[in-house]
Amino acid sequence: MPKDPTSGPVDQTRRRLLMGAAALPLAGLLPKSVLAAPATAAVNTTGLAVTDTEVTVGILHSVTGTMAISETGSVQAEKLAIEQINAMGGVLGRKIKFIQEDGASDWPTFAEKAKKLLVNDKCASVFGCWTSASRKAVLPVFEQYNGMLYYPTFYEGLEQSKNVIYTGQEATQQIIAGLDWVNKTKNAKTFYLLGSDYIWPRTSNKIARKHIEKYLKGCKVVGEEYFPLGHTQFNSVINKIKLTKPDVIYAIIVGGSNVAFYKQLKAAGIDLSKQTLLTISVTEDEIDGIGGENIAGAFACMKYFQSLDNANNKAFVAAFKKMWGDKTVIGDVTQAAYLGPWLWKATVEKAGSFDIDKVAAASPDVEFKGAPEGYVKIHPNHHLWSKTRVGKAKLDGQFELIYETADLVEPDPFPKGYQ
Amino acid sequence: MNPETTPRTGFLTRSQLVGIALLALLIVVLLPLTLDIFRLNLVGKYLTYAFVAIGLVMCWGYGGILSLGQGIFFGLGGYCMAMFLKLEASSVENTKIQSTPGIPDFMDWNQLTALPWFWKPFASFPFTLVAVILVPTLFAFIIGTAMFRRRVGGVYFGIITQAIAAILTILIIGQQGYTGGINGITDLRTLHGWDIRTDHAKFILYFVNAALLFGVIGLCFLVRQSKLGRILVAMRDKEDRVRFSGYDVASFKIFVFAFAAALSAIGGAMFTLQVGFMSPSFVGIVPSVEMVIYTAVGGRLSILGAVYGTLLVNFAKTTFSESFPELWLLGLGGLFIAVVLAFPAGLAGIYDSHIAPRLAKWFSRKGRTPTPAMPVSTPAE
Amino acid sequence: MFDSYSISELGSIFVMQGFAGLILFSVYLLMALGLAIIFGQMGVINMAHGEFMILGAYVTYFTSQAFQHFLPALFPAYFFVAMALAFVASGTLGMIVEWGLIRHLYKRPLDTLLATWGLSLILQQVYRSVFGPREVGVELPAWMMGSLKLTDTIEVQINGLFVMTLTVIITAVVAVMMFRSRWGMQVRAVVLNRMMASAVGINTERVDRLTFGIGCGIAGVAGSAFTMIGSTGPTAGQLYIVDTFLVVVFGGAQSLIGTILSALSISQTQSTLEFFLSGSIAKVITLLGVVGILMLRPQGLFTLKVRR
Amino acid sequence: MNAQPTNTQPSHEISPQRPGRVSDAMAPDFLLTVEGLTVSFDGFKAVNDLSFYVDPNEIRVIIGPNGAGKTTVLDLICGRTRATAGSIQFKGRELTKMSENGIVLAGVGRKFQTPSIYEDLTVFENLEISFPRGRSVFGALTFRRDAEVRDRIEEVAHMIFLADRLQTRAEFLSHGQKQWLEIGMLLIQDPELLMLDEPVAGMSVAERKKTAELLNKIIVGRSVLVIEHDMKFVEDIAHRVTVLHQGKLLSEGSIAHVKSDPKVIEVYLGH
Repeated sequence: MPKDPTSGPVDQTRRRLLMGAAALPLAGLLPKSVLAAPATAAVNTTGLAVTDTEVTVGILHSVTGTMAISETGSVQAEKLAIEQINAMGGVLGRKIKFIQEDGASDWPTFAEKAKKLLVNDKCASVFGCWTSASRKAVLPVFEQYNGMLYYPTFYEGLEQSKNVIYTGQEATQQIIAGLDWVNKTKNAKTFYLLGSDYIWPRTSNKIARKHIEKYLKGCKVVGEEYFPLGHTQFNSVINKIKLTKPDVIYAIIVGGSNVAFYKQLKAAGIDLSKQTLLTISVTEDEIDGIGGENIAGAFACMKYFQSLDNANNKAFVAAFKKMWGDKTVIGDVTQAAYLGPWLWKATVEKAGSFDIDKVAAASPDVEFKGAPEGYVKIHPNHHLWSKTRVGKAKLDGQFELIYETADLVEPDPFPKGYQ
Repeated sequence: MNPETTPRTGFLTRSQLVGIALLALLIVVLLPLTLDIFRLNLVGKYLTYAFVAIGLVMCWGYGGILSLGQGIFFGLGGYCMAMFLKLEASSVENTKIQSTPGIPDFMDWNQLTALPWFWKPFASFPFTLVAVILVPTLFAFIIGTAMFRRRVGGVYFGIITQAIAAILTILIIGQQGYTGGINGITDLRTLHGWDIRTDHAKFILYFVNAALLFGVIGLCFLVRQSKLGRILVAMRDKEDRVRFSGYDVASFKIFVFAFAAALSAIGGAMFTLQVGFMSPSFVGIVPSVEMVIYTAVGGRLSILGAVYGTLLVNFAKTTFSESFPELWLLGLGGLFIAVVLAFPAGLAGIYDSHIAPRLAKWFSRKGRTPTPAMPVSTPAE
Repeated sequence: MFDSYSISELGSIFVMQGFAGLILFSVYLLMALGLAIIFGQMGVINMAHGEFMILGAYVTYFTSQAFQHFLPALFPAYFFVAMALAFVASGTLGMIVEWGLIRHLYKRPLDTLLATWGLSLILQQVYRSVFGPREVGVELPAWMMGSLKLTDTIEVQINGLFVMTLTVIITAVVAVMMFRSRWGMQVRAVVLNRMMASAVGINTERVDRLTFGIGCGIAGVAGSAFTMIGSTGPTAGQLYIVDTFLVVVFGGAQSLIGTILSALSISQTQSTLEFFLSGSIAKVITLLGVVGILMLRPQGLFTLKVRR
Repeated sequence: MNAQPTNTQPSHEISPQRPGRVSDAMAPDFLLTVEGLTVSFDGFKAVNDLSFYVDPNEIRVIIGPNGAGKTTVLDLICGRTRATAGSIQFKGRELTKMSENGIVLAGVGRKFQTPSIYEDLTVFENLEISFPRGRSVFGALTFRRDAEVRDRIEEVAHMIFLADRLQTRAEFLSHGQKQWLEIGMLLIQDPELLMLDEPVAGMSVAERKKTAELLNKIIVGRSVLVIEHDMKFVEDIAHRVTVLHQGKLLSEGSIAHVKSDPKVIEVYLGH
């Protein structure tokens, strides 16, 4: 949406400031709390931590343990969004105050902290979780204590809750368009599916396999394999790949295994400029560890790349680097995490209330034009409409946008025909 | 000062009774009165680890067998309970959006169309209760038989139990159609129609848990005070001497290992009930070793100390990670080192050497230690 | 799976598969050598071994960064400097740890396990705070990348060859040190009879410290070599520790030859199984096999029968 | 033999018959028959084709230079080490195939070279563990310390000069007292064959005297196999002596016979 002058957060800020200036003469006449904010009793009927000047939200990610590597970016993005929203005057005239809890890469800890944020701290919303396991652990807590979770990671789908807004892609949004693209433009017929051994890669590969076998003409899967999390020896499977010579290597390998996989792939002489490799698990964050030279030429299917060329994104990247340092990189999930506070703000303002039930009910069709990925809208199933994009990894660790779907892709967490 | 120096005639000495009463006062009266239900539920969760820690006191402190895989049994017990609860939560009505209604959601996602055979008996609650204890105990019995009959001990045993924990984790994660994979078995709701998620239920479960805990403590005192308890200590000291006194050493080791496994399993099942899910992250190496530290902090020879140790470490973990999340690992690591270097007898040792003598002066004759005052010598091997 | 391939294609795949097994062998052996000294000779159960490796990996990373910034001309050779630095860094840390921690625990081997586990947690958090939680990748000099084409269909990875060469050299050095040097003699003397060794004038404390330091230093070099194939993150070390212990124990803790043979058999088994089965299942079967054999031969696969 | 009147009957079960010198060594019923016994550790034969026979109620002393395989022979009999070849028969039962605890239950008791007692337990508890009842897991759980147990323990404690130390933790005993305690633990087991590995090593002269006295009391009604270096002590107690050298039988017979055997003299002086 480069043409929309109101799209970027920076633009929005400017507009708000202008509006604020216009409202200034009035300000002197009214008590401070009533300035821009409706009465607390009106916007908070369920005893959330909302005062006349402040609203408390939670941030719940792992800052220790194995997942800290991945979740750091999300924490940073959420803090940035909150700071920007506060700079613009907050939500319904109230500054956002956040309480950060550490899930410690441990799922019961997530559940425990989620409960603390909801029960003790009465958070009006929580931004957090990264792995499916942590989300599954907190989901009953959010449903029981009626909280609101904004979950940033692309994930396997098969879930939908009144109490969760999924700001990342569910599996079909990430997989189908990418496979169609590689089938069409690379004339790919044979696919080798790889994954780390847990639910997201397995479910995603299941959908990929169904799509390849059912909907792509003459295509087949020539291999499918899983490795324990943290596995670092891929030479055997690389030999198998050499043996089967697939048109496409479809890789959903996560975490530290990624580094080993791409380094060994390169060392084994598989040249990614000749061998098509499509991944849905490598973002700019992961490339930081893998090293651009090891993965250059691979294709990733995401909804966001740091290199996206639009005004929203430029402002976002600049603000992010200003806050967290020049060397930080922004991946797909980081961007999705950034959407969370903004979508929540828009929803609260649409509902005119912080009440969870009202926010949940108002969520469908809430839009965020300032999204770095462009424009997003919440679907009635609480997932986001967003585009699918394919990027090609470059030596400098960034992706070059190769393809994007013309329209927003509808989220379909329970895809018929893929079960 | 030393209970071991007088031949025991009764079941418990007075000081032990006092110790148990004090702990009961803390767990059954003090904590429920002062904590809100959220915190109380947390304490309940910690106390499920105490089962494991007590098992380790028996197995490691007395038996000299350091198992680094107690998570296996905690997990197995928890999974057995979770399977029952999951089946109840997956009624046809609750799961009607699935392609195959009536089976757990994760099975449906993994294209299973029927309940696997080994899930079927878990529809029965009595069966589940038996399985909670029996499955882990049997597993421990098999491992124990294979290892102790072959005289695998000490460090080797620890490393092999770790490897088994690793194997089991990979299997559970990999066989997600049958186990729920890395997410575990989640979204457990009711027990025989009784909603276990409500505050009221958590309150009741807390007391059930506490009652079981004291039952287990009593049982452990009984075992420790029996001749079997002394044979364990003897075995730890001089295994060969016990063997050449006509005892089948392996069977005693198998017994105490399986006993500790059974205790861990009870903890696991109570964990599932109180927390509402079970996942492979409790089966692995890291939680298993962490549970050893609970025991070490409490004092590896003190049954009651294990409970205090568990509570202390977990309270510290929660508080630390709420206020200084980044420092928590440093604190935990430091605790490991401090306990080993400075306080090998743990809290119980501190109590024995610093508090008990003063109490003894105070109460003149009554001040016997509630915890066994056997000096901590290193486990054999 | 093999239909539609010519004999020569299959032949070359098997050659490459054998090569993959050899790389895995090098990795296992590198990991295990340091531990074989520390655990096998000293009886210390060093659960922080992985963290010493990761220290070596970080040192390598920073050396590569430094060369890129200050000595770009010498970049192709940085790896050798990095390995030396990794050895020194991990070795020094090892000696400090021996002095501050391990030496108090020689009579309590199981307690070294707990203490070093605590140490590993501390080191992980220190790495996270100092180096950041994200994984870092080391850029390899150009000559280490790519593969050698032996025939039309057989290619071998250069960095794989490099790791294998490195492994052979380090193993040879360790063997010479253990069996030919004065230090090695002293170590063996101390292992056999600490009191006697000290009575004949061996400074056992110094020998202990040096031995532990050298073991950790070798771990550092292993970590350095690992940057070529794996990742470097604060918690990466923990992934290796069980495998490493299994290799050492499986071989029979006291024997260098045993460690080598055990690394060889485990790696070849795993790599062969990986070729025919999925990676997860291959790992499970390999581990089960090792555990099973250890139950049958608790003293390790390759130790001699000794009088107890 | 320096037989003293056995005023303290060790056990109600033991036959009152006094041990006499068993001159007819070829009596048909040996208590222990060792034949062709061989064990090799990676080619090194620690015991090589060894045969000897022990009669009921005999005190046999095994002597030999260091490394002769003496302790290994005891290890083989009690099952601690497995034989490579040969047979060991005890009362007609083949021991080489039995488990260690099975061998104990069959009636073989073994004292180790260094005192092997449970330092964390009291003297009373040390003795109690050796009491031949409740040896299974279940038995140990349900074992009750009744009058029979207490009486027997006190009786043995008296015999081993530790009657007033029953409640002392074993680690606080002197070296000699620990040796006695271990002998006491064997006594309470009431074995038919008692094997002692250097029972007086490291003892003071006074303790040594007391030990000889103790041994002479306890040999009543059982066979004893002793390893000892102290020739004075050997002369005091031995019925017959077996000399081992490099795992093989060098000489056997009465103490006088052995002392005059040129092979024995050569081995001892040649060292």
